[in-house]
Amino acid sequence: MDESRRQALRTGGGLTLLALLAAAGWLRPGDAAAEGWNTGAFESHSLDDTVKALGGSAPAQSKDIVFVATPDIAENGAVVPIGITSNIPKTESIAILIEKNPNMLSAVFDIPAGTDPALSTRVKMAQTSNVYALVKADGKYYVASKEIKVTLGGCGG
Amino acid sequence: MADPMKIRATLVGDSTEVKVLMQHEMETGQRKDAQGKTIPAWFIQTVTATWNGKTVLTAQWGTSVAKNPFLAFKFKGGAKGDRIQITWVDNHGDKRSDEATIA
Amino acid sequence: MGAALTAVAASVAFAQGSTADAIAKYREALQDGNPAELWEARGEELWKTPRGPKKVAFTACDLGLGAGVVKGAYAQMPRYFADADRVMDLESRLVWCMVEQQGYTQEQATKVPFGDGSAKRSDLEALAAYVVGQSRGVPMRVSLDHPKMKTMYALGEKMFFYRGGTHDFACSTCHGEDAKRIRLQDLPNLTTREGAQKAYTTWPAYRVSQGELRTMEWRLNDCFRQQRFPELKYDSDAAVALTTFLAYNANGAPYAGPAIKR
Amino acid sequence: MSARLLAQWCALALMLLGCATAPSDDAVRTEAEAVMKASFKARGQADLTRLDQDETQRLCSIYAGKALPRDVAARIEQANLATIRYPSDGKLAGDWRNGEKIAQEGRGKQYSDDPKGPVGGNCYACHRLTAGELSYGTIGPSLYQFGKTRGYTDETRKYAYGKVYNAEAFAACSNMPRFGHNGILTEQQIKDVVALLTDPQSPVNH
Repeated sequence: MDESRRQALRTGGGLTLLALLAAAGWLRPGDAAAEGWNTGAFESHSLDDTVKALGGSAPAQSKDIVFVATPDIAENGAVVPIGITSNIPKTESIAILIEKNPNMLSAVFDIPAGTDPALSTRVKMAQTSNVYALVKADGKYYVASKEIKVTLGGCGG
Repeated sequence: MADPMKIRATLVGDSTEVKVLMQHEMETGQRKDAQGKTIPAWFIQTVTATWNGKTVLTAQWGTSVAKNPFLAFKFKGGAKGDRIQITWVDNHGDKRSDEATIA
Repeated sequence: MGAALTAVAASVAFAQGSTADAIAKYREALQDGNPAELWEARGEELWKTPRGPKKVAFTACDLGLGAGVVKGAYAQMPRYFADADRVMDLESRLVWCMVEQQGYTQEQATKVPFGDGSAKRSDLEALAAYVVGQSRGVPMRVSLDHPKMKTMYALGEKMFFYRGGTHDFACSTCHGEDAKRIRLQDLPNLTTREGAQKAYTTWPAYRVSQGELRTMEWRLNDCFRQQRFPELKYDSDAAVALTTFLAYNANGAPYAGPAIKR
Repeated sequence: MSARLLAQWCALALMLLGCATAPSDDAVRTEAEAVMKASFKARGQADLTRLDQDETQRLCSIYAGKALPRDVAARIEQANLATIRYPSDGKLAGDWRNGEKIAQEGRGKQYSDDPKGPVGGNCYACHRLTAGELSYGTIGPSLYQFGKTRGYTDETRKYAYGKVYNAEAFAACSNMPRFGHNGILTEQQIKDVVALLTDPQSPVNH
């Protein structure tokens, strides 16, 4: 993240909300968010609120966002592999949101020029849910989704 | 203090593929211990990757990134022997940086 | 009626097939980055560092191929060790080296056999991860030439079929037939060479459900918990006997751990 | 471990052939039991008596992996059939909704479980039951549409109750736990599982 953008985050919604949360006793002392961490976005409970907290507005559905090596069923919700590739020109960031998790936003990746708009990581899913891949490209937001089923595994005890 | 990361950086054509494993609890803050007390959230919040000092990826993570996180990405450029550095910062303010060279 | 039944059967088969395919894809996607590597790295550090009251490193520890020789050692364990006059699996041997060479008490050496998936970490798990990783690709070659190995194998086989507890379970209840599964997890038939090879060569493993590297002793311990048996003691003869039974049945297959599993 | 055993074998074997003779199957079994007793420790609700076998467990261990002789099978089935206690109120089926919960619940009787409960049947670990639950095992047969195919009759319910209560009465050395006989499930819980299998409204029969 370049300095100007980090500056924008710091002076934008992020820190204000962080201060509010701290004041309201939601955050314990010592839990100050790392620099450049968008508290507001990570506390959101809907796709629209998350996009808003990230500084955008209603995302458009896109077929140019592809889930790669992302299974339809997870044998265990503690580790769910997610791979996202954006074929939208000028992709600036890719975020992963999980609809039925207590907080929807799982991760946001900022993609500088020269870095492929493609990455993979692993998330936790509390239950079967839609997973959203939210892409910011040329200042606009786009979204694609996929349902991943979480199964109960093992001997049950 | 967390263990060192495992960083693999491999030249594939004209790009460098980076794969990282980090040792971290990624505690959600939703779980309770045996006594019924909530286990406080403890998780990596930001990740920065640089190639010879130039930022090639930054990330913000929430509590739902899986424990002992894995991350893979690719960027254009890179030569054998170039330095890749990964840094994470968690919500306790702990920070860890590790390096690898492109193979 | 007949057609309807056939249709039901077909859709059931389809549902099973597609679930199995999807699970296979999940497992495949996990292979790319295995956090077991973090344990291997920590274990290597522990192996090379002088430890205990006597400040001795594991480089003095003989896993059967000579002091400090790690490469390929796990593929020939369990084995009989003359210095201890006992058949030992890897974890028993690590404990023996900690006690006899590094000067720990038995109690200190076995205080944390398994991590709790959180702050309580087990050095033994990390050491095991490192040692087994050094046998990756090496064919399993456990020898029963020593009479005590023969005895251990025979005892392990009996224990494998031993029913007990509130649920009448034996190891063989779940691991005695081909192509069965519990919930969605495939159950290897450990009485066949193929099944034993597939299972044994992929333990220890990083368990994503626990965020921990788990060893063979842990695997046995937790199977018995779910069998509703009392707790299997760490470094016990029953653990070594069962491991001997399984390891010998896996002979010939290249060792492939530490793996990553649900 | 078996320094003692080895010494015994050798003492015996030396008199005859030297120490290479294999001990008898019974001797190995006896030693295996002794080694197990020394290798386990009581924890939580699971004490060492869990290692003590009843006659059914003993016979099924001996014949595991081998063909079970017909007379032994008959003996096991007869003895277990005599243990089944059908509900005194004559009602064999309870609430299928509770039955589904019991079928999903995997806890109970493990040393790691709270002795105060919950205790389940964990039926899905081994059986397919409903179309909705994809995560089911295949150690036992599919029970999907159990009532629908067998008929919603008292006979079906009685068989289901008996089978859950003590499976060894119907198939010697079955892999299925004896839920009633060994006090895993209560009478009411077994009734609820019977309802899950045999109630026309149950998702098992959809």
